[in-house]
Amino acid sequence: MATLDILYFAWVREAIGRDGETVEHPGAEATIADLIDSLVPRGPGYAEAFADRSRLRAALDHAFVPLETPLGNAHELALFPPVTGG
Amino acid sequence: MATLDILYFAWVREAIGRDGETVEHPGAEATIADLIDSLVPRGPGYAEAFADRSRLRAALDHAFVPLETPLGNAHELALFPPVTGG
Amino acid sequence: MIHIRIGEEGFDPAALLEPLERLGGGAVASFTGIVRGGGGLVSMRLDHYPAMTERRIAHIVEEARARWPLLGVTVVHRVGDLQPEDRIVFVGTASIHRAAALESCAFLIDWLKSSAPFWKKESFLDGRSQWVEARAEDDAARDRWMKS
Amino acid sequence: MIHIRIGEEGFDPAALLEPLERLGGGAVASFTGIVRGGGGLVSMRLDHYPAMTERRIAHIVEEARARWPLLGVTVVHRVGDLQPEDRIVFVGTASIHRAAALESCAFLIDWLKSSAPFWKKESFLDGRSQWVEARAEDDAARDRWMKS
Repeated sequence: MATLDILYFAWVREAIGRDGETVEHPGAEATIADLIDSLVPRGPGYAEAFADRSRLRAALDHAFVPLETPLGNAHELALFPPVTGG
Repeated sequence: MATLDILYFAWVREAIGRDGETVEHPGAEATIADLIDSLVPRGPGYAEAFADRSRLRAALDHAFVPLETPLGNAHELALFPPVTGG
Repeated sequence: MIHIRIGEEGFDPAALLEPLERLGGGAVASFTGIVRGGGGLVSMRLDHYPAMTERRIAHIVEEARARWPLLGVTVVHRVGDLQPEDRIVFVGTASIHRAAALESCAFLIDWLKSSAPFWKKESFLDGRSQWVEARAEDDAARDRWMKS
Repeated sequence: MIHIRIGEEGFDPAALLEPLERLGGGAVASFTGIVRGGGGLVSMRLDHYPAMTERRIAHIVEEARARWPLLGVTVVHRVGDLQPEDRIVFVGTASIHRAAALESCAFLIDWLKSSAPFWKKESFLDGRSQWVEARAEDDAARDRWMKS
């Protein structure tokens, strides 16, 4: 069974209360947004973290991508707010 | 009698063989180019330094100006090649 | 010469500039970002995405080297806990052309601000703490490099 | 903070950067120019027009402060005899905005190159020596600041 590692950063991590987790890979055609929908029922922290999708960004196997991107064969998905480095 | 201090820099100084000199002020309406013409007979170094006016630059009382500028009441004229700082 | 370092340790711009100065290019530009105090800020925490950060920065550095004739690039970014006055980021570039050094330095810091996976959380005197919001002007600063 | 120094002594960028970093702006940019070797260059002599140089640089610095919100500007220019690898010029700027620090630094070095009364004479291994010719691209670099 294929799995997908999910990582959370910044306030996404704080709301969910964990750095990340491994889930069953929902298939290549499922989008990141689909996956997020499937995570929401896991608890109030998820619902809070994912409430405003416009403030959410994603990276798939270390490349920034839009939430509408299909997961494909990716192994690692990261969910986080817009970056604020430097 | 009003005087004008003239300063030479870089290869203008080397050709003329001196850092500068003080001359009788030729009057407010004389231009820098007029003054240069009057200096040429002073010796071969002057003729060499002033041979190619397109390579000559001037500052009048510490402000860069074109050679066609009248001397006005200036006290100090500097003649030099285009600058090459930094 | 490419030198990229992400870590919790502080850094010394002088020690970072010296190798760039020795590359024989004649032109060295640098930018140093420092944690600004004020507004009751007492500390800042910098999160990052370790597996992605260095890779992403290496990619940006390659992009800079493709655009400008660079002899050296140094990028240092602190993560972890920082105080006001602490240096947080350093970008240094060396070239034989001053414009290449200066422009690539600006390009790299614009990208770091808008496109590297760092997140800042500020803590204040009154106990409040909050994640810094991304600024549209940082995206605009990055995007101006796409026009040319 | 404005610091302008023209002189024969060498300088240390680290010592020049530190006061700029302490101004609380958060953004410090710098440019260092170094004498390039190669082509058999053994030494360089820098002439300048002392009564005009500092005045002219002070004027350029005021112009930069009028254009950008700067907390500090440092300009150091060596004159006299220099060798390859010697630092010749340093421009450092501090601001609360990184773009202001970087752009004003580029502006100042462009002006120094094209509009400050310095002249370089290069001496070569074979005994030859010659005054450096002005470059049209330096004037172009200066002039691009007039458009905005």
